[in-house]
Amino acid sequence: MIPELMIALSVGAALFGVGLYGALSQTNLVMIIMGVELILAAALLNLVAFWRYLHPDVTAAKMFVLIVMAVMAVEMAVGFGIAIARFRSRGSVEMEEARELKG
Amino acid sequence: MMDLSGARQGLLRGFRGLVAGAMARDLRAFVIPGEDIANARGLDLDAAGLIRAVTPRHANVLLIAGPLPTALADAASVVWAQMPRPRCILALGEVDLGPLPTADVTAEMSQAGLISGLEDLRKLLRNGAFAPDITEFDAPALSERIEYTCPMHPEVVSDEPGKCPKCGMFLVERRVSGAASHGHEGHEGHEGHEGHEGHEGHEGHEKSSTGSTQAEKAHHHADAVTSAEASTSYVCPMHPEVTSDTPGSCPKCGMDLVPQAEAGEHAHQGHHAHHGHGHHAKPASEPTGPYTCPMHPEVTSETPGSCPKCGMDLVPQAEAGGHAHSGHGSHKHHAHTPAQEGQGGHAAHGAHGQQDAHSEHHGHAGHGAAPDIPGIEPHFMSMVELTEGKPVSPDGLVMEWIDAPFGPFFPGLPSGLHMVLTLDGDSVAGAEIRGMEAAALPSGVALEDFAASLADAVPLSPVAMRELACRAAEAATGQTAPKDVLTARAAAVERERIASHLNWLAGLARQAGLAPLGRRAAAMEHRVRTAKADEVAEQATSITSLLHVALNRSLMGPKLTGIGTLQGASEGPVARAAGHASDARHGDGVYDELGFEPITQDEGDAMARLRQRCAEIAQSLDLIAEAGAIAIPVMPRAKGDGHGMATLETPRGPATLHLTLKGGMVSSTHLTTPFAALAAHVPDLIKQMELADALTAIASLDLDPWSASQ
Amino acid sequence: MSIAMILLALAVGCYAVAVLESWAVHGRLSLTRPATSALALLGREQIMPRTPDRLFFESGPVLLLVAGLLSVAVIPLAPGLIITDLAIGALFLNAALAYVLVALIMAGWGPNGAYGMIGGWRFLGQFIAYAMLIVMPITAVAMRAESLSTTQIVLSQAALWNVAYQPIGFVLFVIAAMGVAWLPPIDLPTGGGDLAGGVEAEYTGARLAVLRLARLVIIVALASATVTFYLGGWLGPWLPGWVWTALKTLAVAAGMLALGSRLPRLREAKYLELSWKLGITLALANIFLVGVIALVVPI
Amino acid sequence: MSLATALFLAFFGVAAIWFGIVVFRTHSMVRSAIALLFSQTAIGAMFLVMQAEFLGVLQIMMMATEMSVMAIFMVMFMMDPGGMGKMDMTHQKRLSLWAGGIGLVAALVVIWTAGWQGPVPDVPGADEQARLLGREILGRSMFIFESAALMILTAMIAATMVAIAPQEEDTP
Repeated sequence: MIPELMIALSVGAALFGVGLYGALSQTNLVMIIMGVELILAAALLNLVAFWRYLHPDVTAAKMFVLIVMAVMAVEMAVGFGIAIARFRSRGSVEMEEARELKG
Repeated sequence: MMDLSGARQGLLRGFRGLVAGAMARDLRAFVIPGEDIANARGLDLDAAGLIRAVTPRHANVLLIAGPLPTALADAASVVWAQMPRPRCILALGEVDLGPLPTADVTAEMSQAGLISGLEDLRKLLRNGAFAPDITEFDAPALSERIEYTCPMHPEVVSDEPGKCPKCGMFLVERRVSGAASHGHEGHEGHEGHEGHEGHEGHEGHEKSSTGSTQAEKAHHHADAVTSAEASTSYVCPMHPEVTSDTPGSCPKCGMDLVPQAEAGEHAHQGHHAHHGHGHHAKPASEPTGPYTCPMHPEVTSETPGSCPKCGMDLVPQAEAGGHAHSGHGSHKHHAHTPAQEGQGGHAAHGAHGQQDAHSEHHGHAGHGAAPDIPGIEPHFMSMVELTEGKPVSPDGLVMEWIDAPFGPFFPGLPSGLHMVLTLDGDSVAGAEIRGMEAAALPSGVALEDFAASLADAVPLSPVAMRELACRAAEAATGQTAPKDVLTARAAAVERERIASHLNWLAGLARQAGLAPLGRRAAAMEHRVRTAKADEVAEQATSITSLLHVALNRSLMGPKLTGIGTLQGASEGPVARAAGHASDARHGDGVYDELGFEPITQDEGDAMARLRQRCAEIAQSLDLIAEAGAIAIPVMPRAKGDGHGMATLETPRGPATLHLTLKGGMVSSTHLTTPFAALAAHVPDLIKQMELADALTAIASLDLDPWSASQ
Repeated sequence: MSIAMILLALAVGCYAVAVLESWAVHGRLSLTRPATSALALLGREQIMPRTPDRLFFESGPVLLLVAGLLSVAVIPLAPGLIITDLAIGALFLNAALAYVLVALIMAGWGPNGAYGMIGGWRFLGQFIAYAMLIVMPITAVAMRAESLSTTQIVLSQAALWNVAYQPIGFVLFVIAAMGVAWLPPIDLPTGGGDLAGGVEAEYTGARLAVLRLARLVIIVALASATVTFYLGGWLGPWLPGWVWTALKTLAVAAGMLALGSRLPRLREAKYLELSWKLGITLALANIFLVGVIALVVPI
Repeated sequence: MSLATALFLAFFGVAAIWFGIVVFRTHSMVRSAIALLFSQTAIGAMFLVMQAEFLGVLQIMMMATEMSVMAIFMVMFMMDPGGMGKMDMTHQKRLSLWAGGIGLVAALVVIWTAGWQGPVPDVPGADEQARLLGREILGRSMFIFESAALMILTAMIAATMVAIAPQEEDTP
């Protein structure tokens, strides 16, 4: 039982929950990206917490954090690229209307 | 001790006394009509130690440099309303302040008057910055009243709610400025205290939505609307040939079939591009209730209520199409792609008209940047890094456009120039110049008075105007002056050309953030404006070195080159900078004897204009040296009737004056100046330019709105 | 104790920079001008725009001030005279400066006016261009010092100041620093002739005073960061270390202000183009060069 | 295992969650982006509390820029960035709430039932950490790091390609 670890992981879980809610409930692509960012932040938090309270001697753990940060940046770049392209063709980034994509 | 008109509430005690003392020492002036006019009227603001504020928000002195036309006085009252208290007014010369409160200090229109006026102001501020009983100032141009207008017939306006006499629709309310239509000039795009009505989006939203709901209720006959009740068959949005009597998916592409009427209507509306918002209907066969949201056609309900997405009232389904159109029509501030333009107005002309009236009203009330469109904030962003090197709007990104008023007191524009720029992010999508209503020229006055009033009306080039009046009068009366007088008068015009170009240079430098260069040019302008021929000769070397500095300033080239290239101008320095050697001085006998030859540049951009004006300054120095003496034109004595016409190359280009004499008095006049022709180029010139570049381009033209409507 | 001394030094530095800036802008050297201006601002009415985003309007200037103060926290005035000697001080400085951007966007958005908004978004465009030019020269500096600690960075310059060791990095950093502090000629967010005050346009009274103070703190922070990274910090003969830091900081600030008053405001597109195409290339070349030199000639 | 650490962690944790919730509760889109930024900053502060100085400061720095860019995109692509129209931009709210709630509960159950075993070892000093991380990145994990760099580069190019306007010759 490590209280700090529990706190950090619980915060991570809560952020994950909020992020999931946001990503699912929002109709706007940019807001969905925000939800995904929160989920990734929760992952970051867990990684750092595990590193700190379980294996502080393993530096490789921090590499995961850096990679996740890179993923966040990539996700944003690609997401916004899609947003611009979609906005250009549809004049909106409302995903409610993206249903026709499935055709 | 007289109270300060703009004192702050409270008594002057202890700490406040200290603060008032600091305020008295830290005078920050907002100059009206502008620094160029102040310079031209002989005020050296730097020498008086006055610090200028770029916005009324940062100023505590409203410096009124000379007489103002009525429209500008109204605009000045708006500026006054935007200034934080304690504030005060210093009026120089005989000024009709219009709606402004009485000036705290008035002084004569001269440098000495300015300095003594500032001293008086300091005393006043020290003692009266805080007063126990102050009154509010309300600029009449900002007060508003509610009036009612028909959404279909904008010309129908009523003070009472009711029905339109033409179509029977319910009238929609809107706010208008309380003052007459000229009362809006001010604001300068500072949506200050008063500039935000349109942003009360919530309120505006409710209002507009109820308004359009009313409109819709009376709109059952809406033409382009196909009733949803009629939709018994279903069709694929992609494959119109696929139809079915029951909902389902398309056998070709698997998409959900949509009710026929809806699909048909969509095709009719250009399918994707039609909503200003980009909220096009979802082609899905959800259970459709009788009520739907005008903005979100996918929202349907069995009961009346409000839309869960935007809160607008739901309307009966049959009207949804028409309603969506009125929604579209109301989005004037959205960019319209050509596709949208193509189909935009087919059903909702009325709504368009209404919204146009609305935006017009916003312009008037001064919050042009704030259309009260439901759900739309007039906010925007810079797209420079994404769209650099491309035409901004044609790139297909449909952005929100806003109309932002610039002027008439905008620090980066010629004073008095009032423009409305439609901004697409940081770039200019369109521009409109609102002319300045200058006072009409007097008629029925003696010739000498006429010359003086003409010179007063065009304060940026009074000597040239006087000379023009002189020449026209000479043509009318058939008199001629001796040759040496003519030469001396030409030298006076040349001296003014030097001063005018230096004044322009000072303005350009201020706009570009080159404060020291601007100060130097303004100081030089003051030395030259009233100098005698030998004094001008003494200044020649320092003027030349100033021009050298201005031309060779690092980064000046990159800033100006390629900006505002204009080949279409036909006259004046702008045309000469583009290689047209048109100059009214060419072929003029007086100038020919002085050895005048027109100078031209090739590129026609802002840098070429800078080079051109610098070259003209040098040329004028030579001409003055050649002439040897300077004499202010004196009007000939007039007797009898006659008609005279004269053309003169003013510092901004040729001006032509027609003059009719009756019984020795001026009975009618007509003045043509280069302003109108140049200003007509501006909208095309600055289209798709970055805002800063557009302002540089406008500044490089050296417009003189004061000579606009004589 | 050292915190109080550094804050005092910061206050004096801000005042001196204010005097210098007023000299550069208004052409008059007056030692009392900033004091009277500040006092007058405090006495003036504070106008609230009609429908502001009040939270942002109020907190923007404060956040700006906090960002400035945080970035000062890792600058050593003399050996031991530093608020917090973080092991990753150089990175921390970057992080604090990033909030200048956030604060300016908030301050531009808050009043709900066109000029402020354009100003704020312009600063964002500007920031994306120069952020790399702040980080990459610092990387090269840290490479030489083999540490991210600002104290270590100063000590690494004992033999040769970085301005001589990596002049390309110095030039890039100074330009980028002027961008962060929106000093002319890169004062796009507040450009007087362009935007009539831009981000500052709707602020009056005490709020404007906070905004201006925050800007002064940022200028001092960036000037002292330049001194720390490139001009040997407190290193210098005869005089005590803190005097050297103070003198160098003032000299750098004066240099930046003088440069700004002599150059026309840059066009945004041009600035972005230069930053991306030329600046980043040069910054990469700088890192490469420093790496090679550090391996070949250990100074 | 000090009380102060736990308290600070909890404080910043609550701040992170609260700002995270604000992201989806406020109507103003710029506020959303800034709230997300402060949520991320609070997470960065938690990193600092957990003695991961480099990562914490990196997180705080990166997110400031990222979220500002986010804000600009919000303004670009929202009909109502200022939140004045009180539009509701959500759908399938109930489903989302359930999904979020179930995710939260499941994670909490795992966290609180797994038997994490202490004692917590000490971490190296910040200096040492930075040095170790540098050696890790440029040593054993170099390949991974380079892949991440390539990934970002690819994403940048791809995103730009997707985003730029189709040229005349591209469209038939």
